[in-house]
Amino acid sequence: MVSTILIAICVPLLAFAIGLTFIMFKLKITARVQRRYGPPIIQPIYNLLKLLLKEDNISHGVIFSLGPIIALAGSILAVFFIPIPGLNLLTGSGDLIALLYIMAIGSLGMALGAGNTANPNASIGISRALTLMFGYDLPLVIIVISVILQYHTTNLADIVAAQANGHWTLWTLPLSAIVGFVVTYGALGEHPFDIITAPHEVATGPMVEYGGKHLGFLMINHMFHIYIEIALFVDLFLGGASNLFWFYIKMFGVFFIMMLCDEVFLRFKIDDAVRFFWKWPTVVALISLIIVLVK
Amino acid sequence: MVNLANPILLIVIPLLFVFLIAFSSAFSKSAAKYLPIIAFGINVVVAMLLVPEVLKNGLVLSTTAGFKPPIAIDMIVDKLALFLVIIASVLGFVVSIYNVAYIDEEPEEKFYALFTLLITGIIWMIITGDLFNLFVAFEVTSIAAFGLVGFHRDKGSVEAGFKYLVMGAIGGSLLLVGIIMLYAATGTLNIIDVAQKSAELTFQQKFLAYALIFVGLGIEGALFPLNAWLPDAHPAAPSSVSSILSGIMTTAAIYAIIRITNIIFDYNQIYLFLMFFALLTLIFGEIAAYYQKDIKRMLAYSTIGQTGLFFFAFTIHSTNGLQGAFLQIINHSVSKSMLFLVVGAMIVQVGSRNIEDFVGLGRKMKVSSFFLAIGMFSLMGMPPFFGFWSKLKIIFAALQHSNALMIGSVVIILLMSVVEGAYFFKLLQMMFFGKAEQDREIKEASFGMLVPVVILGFILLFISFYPTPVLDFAHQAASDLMNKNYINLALKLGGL
Amino acid sequence: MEKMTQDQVRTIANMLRKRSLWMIHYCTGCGAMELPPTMTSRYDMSRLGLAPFVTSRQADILLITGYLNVKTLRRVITVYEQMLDPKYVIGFGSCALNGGVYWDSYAVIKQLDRYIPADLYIAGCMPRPEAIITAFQDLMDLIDSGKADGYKRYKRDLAYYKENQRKVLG
Amino acid sequence: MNMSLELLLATPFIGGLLTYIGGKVHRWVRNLIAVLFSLATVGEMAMYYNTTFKGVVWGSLFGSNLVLQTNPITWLFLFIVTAISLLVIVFSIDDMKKEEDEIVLDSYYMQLLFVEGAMVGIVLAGDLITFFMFWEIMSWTSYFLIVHGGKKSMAAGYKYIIMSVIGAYAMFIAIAMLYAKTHSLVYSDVALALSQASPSFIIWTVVLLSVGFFVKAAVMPLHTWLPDAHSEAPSPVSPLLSGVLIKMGAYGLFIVFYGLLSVNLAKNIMPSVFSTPILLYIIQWLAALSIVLATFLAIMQEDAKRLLAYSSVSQIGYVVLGLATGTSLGVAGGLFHALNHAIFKGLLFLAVGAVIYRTGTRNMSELGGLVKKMPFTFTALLLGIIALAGVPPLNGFVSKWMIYEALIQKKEVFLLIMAFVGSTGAFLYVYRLIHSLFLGQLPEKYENVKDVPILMQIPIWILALSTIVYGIFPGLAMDVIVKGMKLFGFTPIAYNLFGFPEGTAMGSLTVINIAAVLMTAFVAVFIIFILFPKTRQVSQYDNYASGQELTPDFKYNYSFGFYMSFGRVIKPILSMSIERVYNYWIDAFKIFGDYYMRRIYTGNLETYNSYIVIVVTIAAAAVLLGGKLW
Repeated sequence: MVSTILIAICVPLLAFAIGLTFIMFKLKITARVQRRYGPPIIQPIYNLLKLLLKEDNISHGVIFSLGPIIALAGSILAVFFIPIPGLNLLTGSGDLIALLYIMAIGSLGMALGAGNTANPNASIGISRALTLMFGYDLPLVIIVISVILQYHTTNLADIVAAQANGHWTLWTLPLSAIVGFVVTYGALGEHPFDIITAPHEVATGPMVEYGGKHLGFLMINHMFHIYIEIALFVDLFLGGASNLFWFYIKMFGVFFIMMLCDEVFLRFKIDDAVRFFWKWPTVVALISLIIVLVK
Repeated sequence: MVNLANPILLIVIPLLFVFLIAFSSAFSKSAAKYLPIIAFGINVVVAMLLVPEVLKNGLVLSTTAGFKPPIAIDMIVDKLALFLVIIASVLGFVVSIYNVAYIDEEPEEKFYALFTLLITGIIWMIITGDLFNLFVAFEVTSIAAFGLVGFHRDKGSVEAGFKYLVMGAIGGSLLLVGIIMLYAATGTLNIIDVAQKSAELTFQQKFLAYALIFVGLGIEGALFPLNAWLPDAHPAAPSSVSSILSGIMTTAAIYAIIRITNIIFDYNQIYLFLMFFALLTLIFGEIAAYYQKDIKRMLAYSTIGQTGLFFFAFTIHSTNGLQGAFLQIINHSVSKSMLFLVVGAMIVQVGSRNIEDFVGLGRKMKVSSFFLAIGMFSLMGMPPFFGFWSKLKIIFAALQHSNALMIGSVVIILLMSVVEGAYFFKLLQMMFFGKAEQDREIKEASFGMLVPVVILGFILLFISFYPTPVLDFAHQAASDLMNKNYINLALKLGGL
Repeated sequence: MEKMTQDQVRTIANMLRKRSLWMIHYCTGCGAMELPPTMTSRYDMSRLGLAPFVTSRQADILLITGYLNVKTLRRVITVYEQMLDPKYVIGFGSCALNGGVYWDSYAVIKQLDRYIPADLYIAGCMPRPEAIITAFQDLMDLIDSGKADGYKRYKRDLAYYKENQRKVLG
Repeated sequence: MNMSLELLLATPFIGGLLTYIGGKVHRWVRNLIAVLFSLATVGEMAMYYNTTFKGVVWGSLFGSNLVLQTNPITWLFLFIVTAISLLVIVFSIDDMKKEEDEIVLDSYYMQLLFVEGAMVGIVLAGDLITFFMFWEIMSWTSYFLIVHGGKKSMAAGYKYIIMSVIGAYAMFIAIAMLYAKTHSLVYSDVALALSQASPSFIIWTVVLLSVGFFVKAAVMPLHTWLPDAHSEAPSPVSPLLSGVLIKMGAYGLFIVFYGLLSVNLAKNIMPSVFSTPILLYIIQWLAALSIVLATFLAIMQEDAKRLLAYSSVSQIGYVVLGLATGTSLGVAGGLFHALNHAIFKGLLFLAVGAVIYRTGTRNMSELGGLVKKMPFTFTALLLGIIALAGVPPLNGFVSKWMIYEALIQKKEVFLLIMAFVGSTGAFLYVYRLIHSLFLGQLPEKYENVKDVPILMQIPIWILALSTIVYGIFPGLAMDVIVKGMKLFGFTPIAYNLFGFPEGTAMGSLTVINIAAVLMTAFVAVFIIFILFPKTRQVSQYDNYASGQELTPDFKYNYSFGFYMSFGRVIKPILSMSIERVYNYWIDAFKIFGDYYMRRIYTGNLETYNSYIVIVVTIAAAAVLLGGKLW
């Protein structure tokens, strides 16, 4: 019992830590690609703590404050459903399908909070976020279904177990994996999919009125978000991992490639983003799905 | 002791009253108003007295003046005829009450005399057992109707009356020629006799006579395309007369067709031929009704549609089909008469027959509108009203023959029911939920006009919620007709 | 004890704040041209933990890059008031300091800190990126030592600032 | 006990009449009677929890017995009908006060109870005549309810009744065909007859019956009446229509496919696709199309109730999709979703009704920021949209999860994709709803808006709590559903109070764990949050606008055309409209009919007389030719 509680406390912290390191690397990678020196490696920690320690915080209402809290709570909940090597706490209570919807709680919280700011930039940001989500959701469900059909289970832990000994989905369903990568990338909202926050257009969108500790919590949530998306990709396509180290290495590999991509793209218009997702990723995912069905 | 349960009384008493009314102004100004009520009151009683007799024997036959059939003028009342006689008498009684409050135009006693004569003719047409009598009754009815349609003596009524007169006269002549041809072939006019004798004739020999009789009666019975007088005549007549014309007169003509077809020309091909007419009547009646702006015209076209419907049910040519037809006849007679009465009362208040002017009437004339709605629901065949049972029966009966023709017909019927729903609901929602642009001084209909409506409404509600006796009775009548018990029993009782 | 803890917290907080300065640059004049070189590879101000941000709620530094006229002052004040404590203002270039070349214009605000408390000015027309970087470093030192207290002054002398603002804005 | 089934059926009807009479005495007498009788119906319904009665004959017509019956499945639908009706009546008391004409209100409550009674009749029916009879009664009584809403609602109601009648008549043909075959329309007799009938006969009857149900359940392409009718109806009526009335279509489908026609029989007579009989498979596709297309349409709406109406089309798609799977899990999911949809859609319509009650508009771009003024309604609506979007731990999630799992088990992947996409699309429109109503800028004119009166709050909150209860304890509903489905020959699925263990589906689900962890995480985060420096409230006009000072007369809100850019993406889909096709045919019919009617009934006596001549000629020709033809 005690160990369960300890694990329950540790898992979110672990996810947070992984997300945090990713953000750290992100700033550095971005800087190096742009031939800059870049901020100190622990700059995100400074940023976060500074925000949390702001002396003044404003709120536009209860929902405004609850938004980041719900978002973070939802993200923490999602973390429990993703198998981490050695720690499968709640994978028996909800499967992959449940996870897809649990992941939405975080977005919902953020959307509610942003909506309550009474700022059109925030509303436009949320509108774009949801539209983008609708966009990448179509290829996402197709590849998720192809993976489920491949392993005849919706239990994530079982899916990970089935990929043991190097039988990664990446090798068996390469097309799905490619689409999965694109979708995960879209879900992270990096270039060219950073339409949601697009500072030059909608002034960071949903975050427009957030500052101080609220923004800090949203940053934490973002770290969790990165962790969730990439961990899910690793579990689905790269066979999870047998220990935390390899898990981290795999995640980092995925993240590193994504950050490299981030630097070379411009920004989509929102409808072009949706059109993009509904075109090539969907077609490729469908081909992959048909391959699984026939096989 | 005079046996009151004598069919002849059904005609004789009202005829007496016709003369009485015609001369009533000699002794009392207002007597003409009330005499028809008494006449049809007596008729209802007589008809009711006939019920046990008919149920017992299946048929009541009476001859006149001591002659023996086939020469005698005989009256035959079987279950089906009784059925219609009751409807006609009750409608006559109720509409007479309505007339008291409704008719305020001179010359009153002529109106009442013609009105009484109209219903007498209808009853005569129903109970006669003799082809020539049928013609006479037909003419009596027509003449009374011509006069009544033109009663308002404005341009529209006179034109409508004239059209009706011409077409009715052609119909009467065709009927007469048909009857003469039958007489020439068989040498007798008594229906029973003709039925027996004509059994030996070939189809071709009979068919032309039948075609002429059919066309003659069909003109009165509102079959397409012979019904063109109807949409003019029914709206032009005073509403109480429209109520009778729509409610029972077309039905009586259809009854005559049914009777003659059943006992003389009972060929399967004929039914196909008739079904064609029935469906055409239904389609054109309902579709035309959809376009009407004049409420009485709409109801008149709806009558054509309903006629097509129950005529179709008859052409299914099965006990179930006939049962459905009879149920639909009751439904149509009661509902449509009631609708015309209500609409008449409303026209008095609104002062216009245009549907647009009926906006918001549901809030002003609550009782009338309520019964109007019930009548319309029943005509549309919405449960739990009586029309639902009859429509259910007709469709069930039609689909007993699961051939493509029947299924196609059923589809047509139901499509036309949708059209019917379309125009009735259009009117209903305008009345109940529309809001008039300016506030009008509209009061509830007068008590004298409401009473008949309420009586008919309650009859409709009663048979809606307790349909079993009517269903049974219709079933018996239908099976009698189907098994030709009419002939057999008449032969037995009449000692022919 | 409690005071000591608070002091310690403040010290730590100041240490963190100076390492993470997010700025909103109010691009009213030509000074904005000097910021892109400062941000990009050549000078890379993110080395110091500085980053450009978009909205007033997120930013710590308000950078007035150039002359302010009456019309824009109103906006600057709104932005400044919307920023969350602690917040710092840097007057950028001569115009913010004393009106610069517009010293005799009827429409230009001559002295920024009559209206909002400036923590630091960067002199020059235009200041070079090196000067800007130096200014940020100076600001960091001020923050570390707790002397960058413009926001406190604004609260304390609100009447004074408001009076001056009213005079100009009407 | 047998008698009381008829009593249950009669209670709402008697209540309706008494309500009308009571209205003549005083309006509170009327309200009291309406509430009491609907309460009594709920009470009587509760007595039948998990009981089965087969066949209480209450009459007979044309040689077929009229039967009332009940079993757990009907109980489920009875529960939906009676409970939602009760809540709607309670909600109406305050909401309909604005109607000044008391007689309109009298008839309103009467019709409300009549609709309830008709739906109870449909559910209790043990034979097709009873079923059809109450079906028609339901159609026209609900028509009157819809038309209560004003001028626009008349057109909507007209469309509704015409389409309902068409659908009902399609059913009617099928019922008549069955009657011709069996002469008894009791379900068991019909089932027996169908098991011996020819495949083409079965397919025809089933298709025709389904058309009737599809119209009422608003499955595309027969849905066109719903968005108009549900949005134009008075606020308290919409939940009844959307939550309950369209479920009758789903119930009908269930009865036809699993009561009259068993899945095995269906499989024997028609080819199977993905081990589903082809007919069911087509229905599944229609349902899936409903889900996706209606979702797209809902996203683009500007009218709050219209949005919810399109959402109903989409959600009923899930119900039908689940019911048509033919597997225990899928059908159970479909039935459960019927219950859940009744709860959350009822909740949403009532909450939106509450907003309309206070603000008088349902145009979303005119509203906003009401969360400060109507916090309770907001919270309830929030629960409703979470449930609708299918987010755990509320009830919509569980049933959708079951449907998804059932589809995965059958490998019907394309349907599954559409179901998923529709669910994601639901996020878009539900957020649109809550954002435009409650979030964003509060217009100045709603400064003085208060939360709705307590009598309107109670129904909303009962439903809101139900979303939680049925979400966390799906076993409560499963008790009924599984037991009922056993009667229809389904293998019972394994479940427990909190979800589904391993083996039922391809994964497992324990909702209470999700809920518990979510709550714990929420509390933990909340505590951490309040440890940091305090926040202060600022006004909505103290807002980032690039330095611009905001004033109350300035509309600083993004609300109109919320998903305009998404609209550009789906423009090719939106430009298609089945309604245009219908309208084309209706117009064609009108023009054609008018043209020919004017040429037939010309009003010219000569023409008329020539008709007589023509008929006589035809008849004579028939005589001459007759010998050869016949």
